[in-house]
Amino acid sequence: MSELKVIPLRPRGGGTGAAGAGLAEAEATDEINASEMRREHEDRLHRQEELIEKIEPAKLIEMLYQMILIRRFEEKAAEAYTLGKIGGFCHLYIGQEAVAVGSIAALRPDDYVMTSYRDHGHAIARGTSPDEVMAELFGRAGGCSAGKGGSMHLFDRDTNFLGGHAIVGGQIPLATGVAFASKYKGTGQVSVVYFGEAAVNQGVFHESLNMAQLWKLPCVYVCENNQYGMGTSLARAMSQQDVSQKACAYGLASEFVDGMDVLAVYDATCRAAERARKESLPSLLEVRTYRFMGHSMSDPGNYRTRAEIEKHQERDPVKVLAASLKNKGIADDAKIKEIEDRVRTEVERAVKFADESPEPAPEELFTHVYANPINVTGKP
Amino acid sequence: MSELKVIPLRPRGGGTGAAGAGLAEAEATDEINASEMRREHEDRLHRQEELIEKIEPAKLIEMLYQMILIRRFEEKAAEAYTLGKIGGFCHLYIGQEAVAVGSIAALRPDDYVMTSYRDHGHAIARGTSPDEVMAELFGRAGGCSAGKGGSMHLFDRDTNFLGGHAIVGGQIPLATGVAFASKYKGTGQVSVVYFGEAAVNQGVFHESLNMAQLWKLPCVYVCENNQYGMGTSLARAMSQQDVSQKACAYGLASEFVDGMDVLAVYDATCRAAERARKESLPSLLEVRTYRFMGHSMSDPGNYRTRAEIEKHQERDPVKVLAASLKNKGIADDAKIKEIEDRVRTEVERAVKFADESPEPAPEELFTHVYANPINVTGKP
Amino acid sequence: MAVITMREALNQALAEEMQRDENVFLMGEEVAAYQGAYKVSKGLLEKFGDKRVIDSPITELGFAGLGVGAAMVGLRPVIEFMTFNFSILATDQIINSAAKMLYMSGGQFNIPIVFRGPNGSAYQVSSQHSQALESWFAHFPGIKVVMPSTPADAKGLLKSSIRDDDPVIFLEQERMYGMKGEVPDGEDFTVPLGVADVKREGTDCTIVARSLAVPLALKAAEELEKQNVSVEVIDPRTIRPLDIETIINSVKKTNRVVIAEESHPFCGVAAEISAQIMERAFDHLDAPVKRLSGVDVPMPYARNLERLALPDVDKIVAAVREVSYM
Amino acid sequence: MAVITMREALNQALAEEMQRDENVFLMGEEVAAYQGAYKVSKGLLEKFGDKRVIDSPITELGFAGLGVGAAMVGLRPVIEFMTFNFSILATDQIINSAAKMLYMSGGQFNIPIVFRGPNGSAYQVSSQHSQALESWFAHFPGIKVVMPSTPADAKGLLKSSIRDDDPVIFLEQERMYGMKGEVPDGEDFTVPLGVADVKREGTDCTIVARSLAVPLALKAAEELEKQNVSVEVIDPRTIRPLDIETIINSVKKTNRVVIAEESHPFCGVAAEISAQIMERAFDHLDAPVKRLSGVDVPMPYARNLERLALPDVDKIVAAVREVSYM
Ligand SMILES: Cc1ncc(C[n+]2csc(CCOP(=O)(O)OP(=O)(O)O)c2C)c(N)n1
Ligand SMILES: Cc1ncc(C[n+]2csc(CCOP(=O)(O)OP(=O)(O)O)c2C)c(N)n1
Ligand SMILES: [Mg+2]
Ligand SMILES: [Mg+2]
Repeated sequence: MSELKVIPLRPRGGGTGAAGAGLAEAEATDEINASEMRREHEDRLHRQEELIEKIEPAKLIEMLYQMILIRRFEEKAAEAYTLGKIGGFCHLYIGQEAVAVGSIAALRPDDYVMTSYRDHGHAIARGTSPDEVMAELFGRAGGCSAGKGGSMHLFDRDTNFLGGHAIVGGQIPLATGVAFASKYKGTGQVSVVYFGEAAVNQGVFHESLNMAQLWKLPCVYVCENNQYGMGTSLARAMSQQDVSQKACAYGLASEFVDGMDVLAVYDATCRAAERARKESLPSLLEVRTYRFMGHSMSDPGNYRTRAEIEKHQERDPVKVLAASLKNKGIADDAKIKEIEDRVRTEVERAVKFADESPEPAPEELFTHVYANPINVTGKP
Repeated sequence: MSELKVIPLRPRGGGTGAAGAGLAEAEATDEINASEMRREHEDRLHRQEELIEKIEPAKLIEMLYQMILIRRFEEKAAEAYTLGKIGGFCHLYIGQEAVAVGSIAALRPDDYVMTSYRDHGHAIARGTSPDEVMAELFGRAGGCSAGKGGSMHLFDRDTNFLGGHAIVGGQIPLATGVAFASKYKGTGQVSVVYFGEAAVNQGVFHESLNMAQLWKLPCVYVCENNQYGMGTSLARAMSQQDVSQKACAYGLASEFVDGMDVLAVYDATCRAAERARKESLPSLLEVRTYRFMGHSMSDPGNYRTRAEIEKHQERDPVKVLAASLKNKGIADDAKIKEIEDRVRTEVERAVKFADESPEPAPEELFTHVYANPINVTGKP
Repeated sequence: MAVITMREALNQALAEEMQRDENVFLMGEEVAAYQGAYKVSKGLLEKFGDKRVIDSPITELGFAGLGVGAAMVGLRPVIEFMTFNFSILATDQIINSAAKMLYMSGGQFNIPIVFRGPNGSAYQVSSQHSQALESWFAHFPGIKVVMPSTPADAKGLLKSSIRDDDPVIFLEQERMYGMKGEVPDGEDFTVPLGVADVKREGTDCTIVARSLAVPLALKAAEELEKQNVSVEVIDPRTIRPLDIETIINSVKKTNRVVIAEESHPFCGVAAEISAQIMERAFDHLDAPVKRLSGVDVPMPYARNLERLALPDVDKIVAAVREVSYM
Repeated sequence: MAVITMREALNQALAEEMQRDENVFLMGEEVAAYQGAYKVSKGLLEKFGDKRVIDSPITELGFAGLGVGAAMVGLRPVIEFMTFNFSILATDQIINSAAKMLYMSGGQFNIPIVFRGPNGSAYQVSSQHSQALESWFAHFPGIKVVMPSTPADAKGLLKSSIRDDDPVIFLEQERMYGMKGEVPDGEDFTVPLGVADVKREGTDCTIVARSLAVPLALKAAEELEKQNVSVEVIDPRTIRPLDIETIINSVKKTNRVVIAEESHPFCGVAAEISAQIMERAFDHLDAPVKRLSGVDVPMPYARNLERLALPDVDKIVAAVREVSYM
């Protein structure tokens, strides 16, 4: 069955929120309550263990490996950034790994994936080699975008990874168009697009969801609700803070998902992808997550307390899955160490690859402006 | 009490609509059902008669007069258009008069009104002289925008009528800003903005409603749902067609209003304006109406049947109010004839005024580009 | 050769290219059931069905982005803006997605898309509906900008634009939809992008004109012939990339140039052409290049003011006389 | 006179004008609690409270329109775009509402608003984040466009912009926020809009430069002095309206011009200035005006390519030598 259900992480409605009193018909929401959230997260641990039983052990190990790979890769990128090897903006994904890994694990290789500037994790989860991702961050010819895109614009045609987009919300209509094309061609390919909760405030979110439902497009909209857009908390930017409920304005199916539980993400994405593939219908997944680092490498992060971050780190998605797998006897300490060792080698190799990859040749400045360059002498 | 209530004109939910089956949590809506609508409209007639008792007779007569004035003015404008006296686009308001008249009757003189290109009715209801409106349509110096704006850009600073905007949806954030200014200055002025149901699909609608609720701005958003955006019916452009329900995405109060009943519009706007003024809170009113003419003077209107139009004309808002006033003994045939006579004189005077008003002087081409023109010789 | 209107020529181009390649689809406001606000898409819904001719909600940014996304994975969208004034809402997806995708992906994702619709003034539609935006789009590398001035060019250039693998901004003119002209028969007829056309040969002065200004320039040339001034009229047809060579060759012959355009002057296409002529043919100029642009004010509604705001034959004649020191 | 950074100068201008006129407020993403993405609004929330310093959702079109609406009824909004790249989403409200409101209302509603933020490239932020958009906005009548190149100009021009009764696009440059310079004391210090500044006097060649290109031009002038070329550097400071008179006077003296700019060349501000120089000082030119613009490609990420894409001192020196036939 591909029917989606909303499993609220916390009780819906009834709170006070921005909507004010005396407003019977509008949805009212409550603030994110820390202790409540934690208790519920604990309940969720049991749910994760239940899900484990439904999934192949090899797949579970693969997800753990991918999350660790992304984590260590990002830690290394942070180091390289401070050494000046990476320039521009660098938005780390640490803390959110379960979202990319869990959702992409639910896809077919020919499905399409698109995301924002916070894209390292998605590229790696989708199968782009860490070597090429690191080389791109270093601005080298061997990078997955030939050194022209950088951290915010990773692309990989081989894995149907459609980028890395730096205008907040910009990828949402693009992915809607990719879904349109899948339906047009009848290929059964699903388009999955990731965006932050702050991107929901952009008008194009609204425009895209309307078109997707109106035309029944196979698109899965994954809102990675990490609760901050730069330094602005959800509550300071959104009048009604229940992102999954916004689907009601479009008659679109939606689900609220625990983004610290990679298997919950996997499970929900399976449902949404099946719904897209079989019924050609879009869905909105609000995946509640948290970024452990600053918005980008240049963000001192004064808008959050240490305590708040630590509270969320208790449910670090890597730790949560590792613990569940141990509890269930699927991975022991030795296995986890083996993964860590493999990852260390791979990340070191990526840095080496990036370091050794040459800068793009100067002529590359002028290539890839047009696919059909027209030879007029009138180039300005 | 300023609490808003939704009084559905037709039952909500339960239908099939675009959302499809098996979608428990999303709002599903039904198509506009003609016979059902008509029956409900008849029920509404009784409601209008109830409302009559609460409103001063002079005010009721004034509303009837205004609706007739707008109707006859527009008929004359149509005639002038076919004679080539009016150029460009000319979007008539015939059929929708109850919306502007009823809602503006609920406002204070210092409140602000803003609308789209379909603006003749709002300008007149707000008190701009028909002479100046007609002169503007004729592109004359005596027009309310000095002949520079034309049909789509009527403005009148004296009546706080803030235009006439021709980009679909463009006036929505502007009016939100006007409400922001009222709140900032603490003046208690309400900002009322009108837009069509097709404008709801523009991203800026979503952006504006979020800001209005987030910052508690005294803005009344009046969606004039005439069921078509040019040749496209609501159902062909909007996945979830219940406009008032879209407020749920923002936690905003909303109400569905019968736009053929000028008193229902008045009543709902009183509530929304009071809520804005007293509580500094925004509202969304979905006012169901119908335009009897084409989208603009150049629209042959092949997308609707004669029968459909006639069905709606049975509830012509002018006829409906005239009948109620007669039933209630507030206006007799003589009184109505007196109004018609007065209106005829006024409309003829407006045409004469416009005809006699000179074209703008050629120098006017260069005025009003800047409020503080800077004298550089470098003008291109 | 059949004599047809610009509107019919554009319609034929769309129909033929949709027939030729099933990845081509048309989307925009009122393009399907209503047959197009200006009837350019007349009959296409009937011919190709609602899978390929799609009425969109009024959601310019959204459907422009949808088109770019579809183009990333192999479709060839033709996106109609009811008028280009509304494209202003969609510029983010045009400039940030369509124009940059190939470059920022290091050559992996090209965007074969056409954005088309009427640009510039119509008849008394006032300031928000009368904008000529070619310089806006042409400012950005990664995009091609095309502006036909005859039915034949309209057909041939639109076909080439649809077949092109890059994003093309194809700017029509509402006042010209009813203009008639001969159009070569056959589906093989195309006009290449990036090639200017000498619309009239002459020896004394060059007028560079595009879109609406071309018929005005041709009328002015006739008028000037009576005054013994032989005018060459060049229509670049493609604004980006600009075939400056053809213009320069003409300047080398005539030594005098007027550039006529409907758009605002400041940072407009005439400014660019003027600067390039100076850079490449300075020593051939007998007079400074003169620009004749739309007046530098928002477009007024009143008929008399609107007329004053736009270029016309008399103004072009006067400009040519001015650069000829007559 | 205190020596302060461009960032501090802008901050002072905001603080002083907010103090002076309580109708002035600041809105934008991260301007309040975060103190500005680039810290231009540091301390303002504390000083003026959250009524007047407002963090907005990521909703560029919406809050730009909100600002214009507030300006219609008497407030004087300062709207910050975190960078001007994001203003592309808001262009409809800038071009269609702010720029045209006074005109289309027949003089009834002027729009005293400032849109400000960093424009142009930063450090390796790639193509979607490196755009210089001055020609876009300057194309439209009804708008004023300002680009300071020193802390003093930044302060004085921002104060004038806030006091101005028309919409002003105020373009800063991220790479210049840390640049230091002397700024006159006192709240009365302003710099008028529409007046170009001769940043350095010289006799052999004029460099017209704005924003980021000004310090490069000044360095190039120093370099060229060693080569016995006396360079005059003119900074228009206001792009629209453009003080072409000051530029023409310089050209009449030097007879040679280079225009340096960070933006793309095609239909850029240099094209406009070049065309105007031709129109007004053709007979004074000893060489064609040369433009030195950012390269006509989307901005690449890689450090080496980014460097090649931007103007630099060496390129400006070479350009001056070229127009001097050296
Ligand atoms: C249109 C636009 N406005 C502003 C920015 C600057 N910016 C980059 S990321 C960001 C915050 C986005 O937050 P969210 O959508 O929640 O995603 P997250 O960064 O949390 O993953 C902002 C304001 C931008 N890149 N694009
Ligand atoms: C942004 C934009 N897109 C398209 C148009 C062309 N257009 C003008 S009115 C209209 C239909 C609007 O319908 P609706 O909002 O329902 O208002 P109504 O005309 O019914 O009053 C369209 C498509 C426009 N003016 N602006
Ligand atoms: Mg976020
Ligand atoms: Mg409508």
